Amino acid sequence: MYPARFEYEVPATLEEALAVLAERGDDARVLAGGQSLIPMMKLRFATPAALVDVNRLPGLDRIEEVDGQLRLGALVRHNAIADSDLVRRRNHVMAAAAPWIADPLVRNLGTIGGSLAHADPEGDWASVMLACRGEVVATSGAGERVVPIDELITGMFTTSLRPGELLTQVRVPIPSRPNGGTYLKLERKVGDYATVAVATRLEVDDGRIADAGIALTSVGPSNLHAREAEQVLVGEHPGDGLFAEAADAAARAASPRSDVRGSAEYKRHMVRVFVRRGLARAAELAGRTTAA
Amino acid sequence: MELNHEFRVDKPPEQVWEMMTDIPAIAPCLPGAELHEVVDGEYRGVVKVKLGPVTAQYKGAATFQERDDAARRAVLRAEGRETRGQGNARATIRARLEPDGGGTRVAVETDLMITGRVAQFGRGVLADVSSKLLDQFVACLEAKLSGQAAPAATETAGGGDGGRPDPQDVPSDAASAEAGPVPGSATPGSAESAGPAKPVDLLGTAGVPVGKRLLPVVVAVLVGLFLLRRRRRSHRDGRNL
Amino acid sequence: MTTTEQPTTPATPPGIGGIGHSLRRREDDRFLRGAGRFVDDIVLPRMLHAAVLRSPVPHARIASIDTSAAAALPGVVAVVTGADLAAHNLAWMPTLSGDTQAVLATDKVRFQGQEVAAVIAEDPYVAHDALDLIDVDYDTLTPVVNPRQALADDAPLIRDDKEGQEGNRCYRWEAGDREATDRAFAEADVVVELDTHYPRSHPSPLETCGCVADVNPATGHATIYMTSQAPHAHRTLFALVAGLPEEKIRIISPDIGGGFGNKVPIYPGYVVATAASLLIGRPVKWVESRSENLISTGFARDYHMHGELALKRDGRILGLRVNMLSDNGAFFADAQPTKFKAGLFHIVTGSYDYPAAHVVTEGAYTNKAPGGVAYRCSFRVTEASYLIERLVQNAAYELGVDPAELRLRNFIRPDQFPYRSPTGFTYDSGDYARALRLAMERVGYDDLRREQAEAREQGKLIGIGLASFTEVVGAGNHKEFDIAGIKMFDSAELRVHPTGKAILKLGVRSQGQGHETTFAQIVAEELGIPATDIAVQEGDTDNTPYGLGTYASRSTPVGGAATVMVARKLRDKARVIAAHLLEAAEEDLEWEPGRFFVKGTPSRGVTIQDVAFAAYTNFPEGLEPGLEGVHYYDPPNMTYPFGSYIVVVEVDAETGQWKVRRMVAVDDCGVRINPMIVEGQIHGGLAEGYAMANMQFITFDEDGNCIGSNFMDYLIPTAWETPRFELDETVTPSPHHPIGAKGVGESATVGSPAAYVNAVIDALAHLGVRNIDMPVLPHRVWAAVRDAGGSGGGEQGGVPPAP
Amino acid sequence: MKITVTVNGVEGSYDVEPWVLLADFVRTHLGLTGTHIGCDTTSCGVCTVMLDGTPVKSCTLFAVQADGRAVTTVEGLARNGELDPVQQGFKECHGLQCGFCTPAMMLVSRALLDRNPDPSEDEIRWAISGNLCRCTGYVNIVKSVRWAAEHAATPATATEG
Repeated sequence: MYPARFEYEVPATLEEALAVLAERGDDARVLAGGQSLIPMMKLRFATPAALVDVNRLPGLDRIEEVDGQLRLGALVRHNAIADSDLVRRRNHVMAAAAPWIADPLVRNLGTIGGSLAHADPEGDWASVMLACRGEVVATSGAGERVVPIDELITGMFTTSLRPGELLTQVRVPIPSRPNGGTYLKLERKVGDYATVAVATRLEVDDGRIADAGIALTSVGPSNLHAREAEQVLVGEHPGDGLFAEAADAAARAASPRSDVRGSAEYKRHMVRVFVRRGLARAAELAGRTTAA
Repeated sequence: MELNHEFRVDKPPEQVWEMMTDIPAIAPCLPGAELHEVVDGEYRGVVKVKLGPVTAQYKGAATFQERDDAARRAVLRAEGRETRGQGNARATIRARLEPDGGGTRVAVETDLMITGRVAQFGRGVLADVSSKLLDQFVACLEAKLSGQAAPAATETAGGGDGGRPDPQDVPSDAASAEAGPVPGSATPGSAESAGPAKPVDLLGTAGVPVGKRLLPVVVAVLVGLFLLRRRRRSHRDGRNL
Repeated sequence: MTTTEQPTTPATPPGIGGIGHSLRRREDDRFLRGAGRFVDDIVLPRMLHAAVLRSPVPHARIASIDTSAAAALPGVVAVVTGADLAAHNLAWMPTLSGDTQAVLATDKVRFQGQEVAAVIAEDPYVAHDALDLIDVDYDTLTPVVNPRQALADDAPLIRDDKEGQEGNRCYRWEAGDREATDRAFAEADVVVELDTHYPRSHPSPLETCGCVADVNPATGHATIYMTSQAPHAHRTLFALVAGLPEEKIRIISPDIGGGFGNKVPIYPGYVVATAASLLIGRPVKWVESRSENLISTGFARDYHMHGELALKRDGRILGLRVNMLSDNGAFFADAQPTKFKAGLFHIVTGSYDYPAAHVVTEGAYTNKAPGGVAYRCSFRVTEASYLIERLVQNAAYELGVDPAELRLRNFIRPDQFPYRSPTGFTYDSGDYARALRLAMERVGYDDLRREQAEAREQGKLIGIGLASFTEVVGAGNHKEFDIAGIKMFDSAELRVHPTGKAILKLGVRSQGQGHETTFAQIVAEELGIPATDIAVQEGDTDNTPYGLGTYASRSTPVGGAATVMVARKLRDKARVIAAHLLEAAEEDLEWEPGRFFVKGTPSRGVTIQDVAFAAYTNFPEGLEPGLEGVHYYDPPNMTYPFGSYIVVVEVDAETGQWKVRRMVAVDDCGVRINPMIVEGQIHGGLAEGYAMANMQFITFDEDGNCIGSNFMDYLIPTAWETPRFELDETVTPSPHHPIGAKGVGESATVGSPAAYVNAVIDALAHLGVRNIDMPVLPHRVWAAVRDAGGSGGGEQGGVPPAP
Repeated sequence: MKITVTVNGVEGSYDVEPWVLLADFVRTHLGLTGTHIGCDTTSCGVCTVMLDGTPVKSCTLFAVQADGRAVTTVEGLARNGELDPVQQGFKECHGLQCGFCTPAMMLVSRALLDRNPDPSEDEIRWAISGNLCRCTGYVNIVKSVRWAAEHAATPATATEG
């Protein structure tokens, strides 16, 4: 309950923030929603020398549709996503996942950018983004660079963000073809980490699967992108048999551990179940979009 | 927790044995560690670790419980504790060399016992750190013994994936692999041999300041310190990234 | 024995608000405005803050402790170790079970989280900074993490501090008749067995434990504000532990943010803070964190149970045999009567009439936190109730009889009360069949069974779980019950002021049960003074009569009876005064709520308020003035609340998830004083029962790490998961309680876990599943279905939590 | 560090160390002890306050982050001595027992009703699912919120909105 001492910086502009980050280097942690970092500090697992509070930076809390992409500022709170009509219309997976992030109060403060940058393997957003081919914008004094999620998450709690870089925006392509998707999460109670969660997404073109996204939460050292399972689907007609095949491929991609939330065997099984169910749901939604 | 590793090196056992017991030579395989002193056969040192926002420092000591140069077997016992009293770790490491054709088969069995606050968290995420870290260490060891370029000898900003012998699922963009919008941990290009070791990102660069002498067995301690849950798992399963 | 057909109709008008009125709670006003006063809200001038250093290892010899760096930190006033306490003979303290427990470890640490040192500092941040600077060198020893391991021949000795202690057995105890039970089993057609683990659980009230100790250096008076469910008993124990004269100790238990048994024991933090205040001469506050609460304070359960039920083919139960092994942790600190080593576990014979039972219980020391509190139950009754209700349900499957029908065939009949159980209890009253039938009617039992059969045809799994529990509460009677030697009576002191208002002072202590309302209602019932005119005071040892405290559902059965008795004493005296005022003979007076009047002339009367005024202004010659009294109530017997719960679940066999569709609870706690509050108690108990059945448990890995040390891992259901409850009631008064009340705080926690688990088992019974250990986690359900016919056991502590 | 915070409608300037959590600041610096602390992992929610009208866990926010913002604690729920309908509902429906989680529960309920004046049982349960209660089994908390919805005063906020 009593964090160790630290210095506090609260830049008012992005330029200021980047300057502070460049100057502070390794000593500083970025404070966004703080819903993972502050508990770690209270338990004294984390004792950063300085916090750079980015919550006052203007313009990072918007959700917009630009150039065929959903663009979310890094400071968009989870509940803003859960409540967003735009997100609901444009991205089934995000809309399904948002209400299951942590709990309602944590969602009022926690941010999508902070969550992705924290790279907790049991975090939900990274799987959603992997399935949706999301990207992030990393901004530094040198300018911006766009990093695909596959390249952002490099491991447990680790990302490819460089010194002095701040994750400023999340971009998700908006499919033009009929599409559907969902996020299925096994948690024992609101606020629990996922025992297993699966993001699934399908785009359908002329009765065939044109694109697919599948990613897994809590079954590996980081969120896992089940590429082989996606390959099983592309070009095929949606159907139970096909989905089961993809589910098997996804289960092979998982490397779960036995722990207090379940045996490795069970978790692998749950990947299979959720991929199958998730794809069925995605296909159903895609069918609806076609109809509409 | 038991972690078992086995690999083959194209060198005769006597040569491998000599290298393996030359601690300074294999020292750079362990990130974030520094050896402080050797007293009566006890190796004492410190390991600083950093995993995203989590940082910790461990004091460790290790001794050869058994060392049979003729049979080429050794048992090391290492014990370490977090300097702020948050946890303890203990490891027994059995290393064994067997001739294998013209080369040598190296077997390393590690038995870890981890206790403390971090180990009380039921989220098993950090277990993977343990096996991955040991994988890295063993991969590095293997590379050294095979006479390949020593991996990760320096910490390099912005790149540093070159020369890694067997990264497995270690990120290709290895340097500065820091969580959060916070910039990476790596201090650019520091290869100095003086001063305290920088905490090193476990899964980021495995960079170690050259010349830091360190304690191979402490890796096991380090591994253990991040083990949240005891579990049995072959380190070979599930490499699908 | 009488059984009333309808819930109690109030005898007093709403303006008086006696028994049976759902009076709104009087204590609410302060909590609603954020003006409750909990221990951590108390700030005293010059107050210091204590923080406790805890062992990260479960079993180790302490080689050295270096406190110099911590002591040198600015703002640190003192760093205390076991050696410092030993110098004052305070390093060890007695437990409620007559064992000893280390206050701060001197020789060894025996569980992860054990108190090793403490920092006293000007502010809590500095205190925690200083903890990081204490350097302890541990020589680690092999940890013992489950009781079977503890009792193995080669197990390391945990309690080498105890003279004469060989091995890790901490007690062995038997109840019932072994030979009669063997005979019953010899005659049986069917024997049903069940091996199950009731996992370690923790009451974890939302307020953790803490205290502010204020020892006045000038007078030597110690005022200790602490989270105590039993302030008087704690005062006595403090006197014994600290060697302070008891008249110089005042324990104040302010508002308590939930207790559930967690705040019955004395914890090292209290002793450290008090010792520090004594030595430093300034007030010292210690408030533990949630992790500290979960890893070191009184846990509950952790019973490994083996039960066997002998039956005839026709479903008649012949006997019960139970072997139980309890995991007591490093110190035997169970909060229970010294006479009963396994608490009241021998209520395990349940609601059924059969001649023979035999119970053997054993306890073992392990390298786990000590405790063994009665978590929202009466001394181990929860485990007992769970076992028998699971066994009976399984017996129904073996016999092919409906589980409700099997219960109805074996219930103790109303005409058999008082009923002597084969393990020696005398049940006071009950009508078990009536409660079960009411529950069945409410839930639509027969329709559900039909629906279940149809659903199965379609591959859907519905389960209907029953539990018809009998509890034993209201300890005690002085012959059998004590805590640390102090007999388990309780007390009430009532003072009626001249203006007719009153103050009631109690030996018990509410932690949310609404004593300020219900106890005022008891007085209102007996004296006719409006409940709103009666203040209730508790939790201050200088200002309330001696009592044993609130736990084990004993406040109403014991403290409530004391209140009735003292109120009746005053009414007797009031009658004398009324006769004087009315110039009538006492025997010519009649009583109606709040008023005496002359028989046959109702207009000629005086109110209780008139009498109260007269008691100070116009009392008869020779009569002692005033209208106040005190009563110490020694109950003649325990009370036996009961009920029948039915849970309907839907199980997803593919994922192992289960969801409660219905939860019908029929409770009979005798006469209900405040029905609204009683229902609130039942809601809470049902939710905690669900928590234990579904998610809430503490386990340990083989290295002795406590898994479940925080609310991310020790899961407590939110409003979202918690089932919706449908309540109903029957009323079977206790014949020996002055108002027929039995106590209710814990019934639902005792009775409901078996109902939830039975429901899941019922959904899978046709597949051959007979057991899934609590908590019934999805992966366990999935594994049980996969291995149908197997036991589907859960973790046993110290073995891998999952295969 | 100097901060300016409006607490329960009253603006004040305070000097506070950056590592002081908002929960601790409210309790210790301001003496508003109706805000409680129940865990160290952002799980229990008994520390809930409203920050610019949004309920947040004040144990997971540093006091300095509240600079320039408005904090409402349970002490600010009643207006001019009149209990908020939520407070009345909790009393009427026995929505509290030990009272430890109650301030937080009432604040999230208030925030819910501000957004959704007529919530269903599911909506109420969902809204309070970041807050734990050990006593009530939530049954009467849900009833209390419904009571408040049905007995909404005609508060200033309604006319403003």
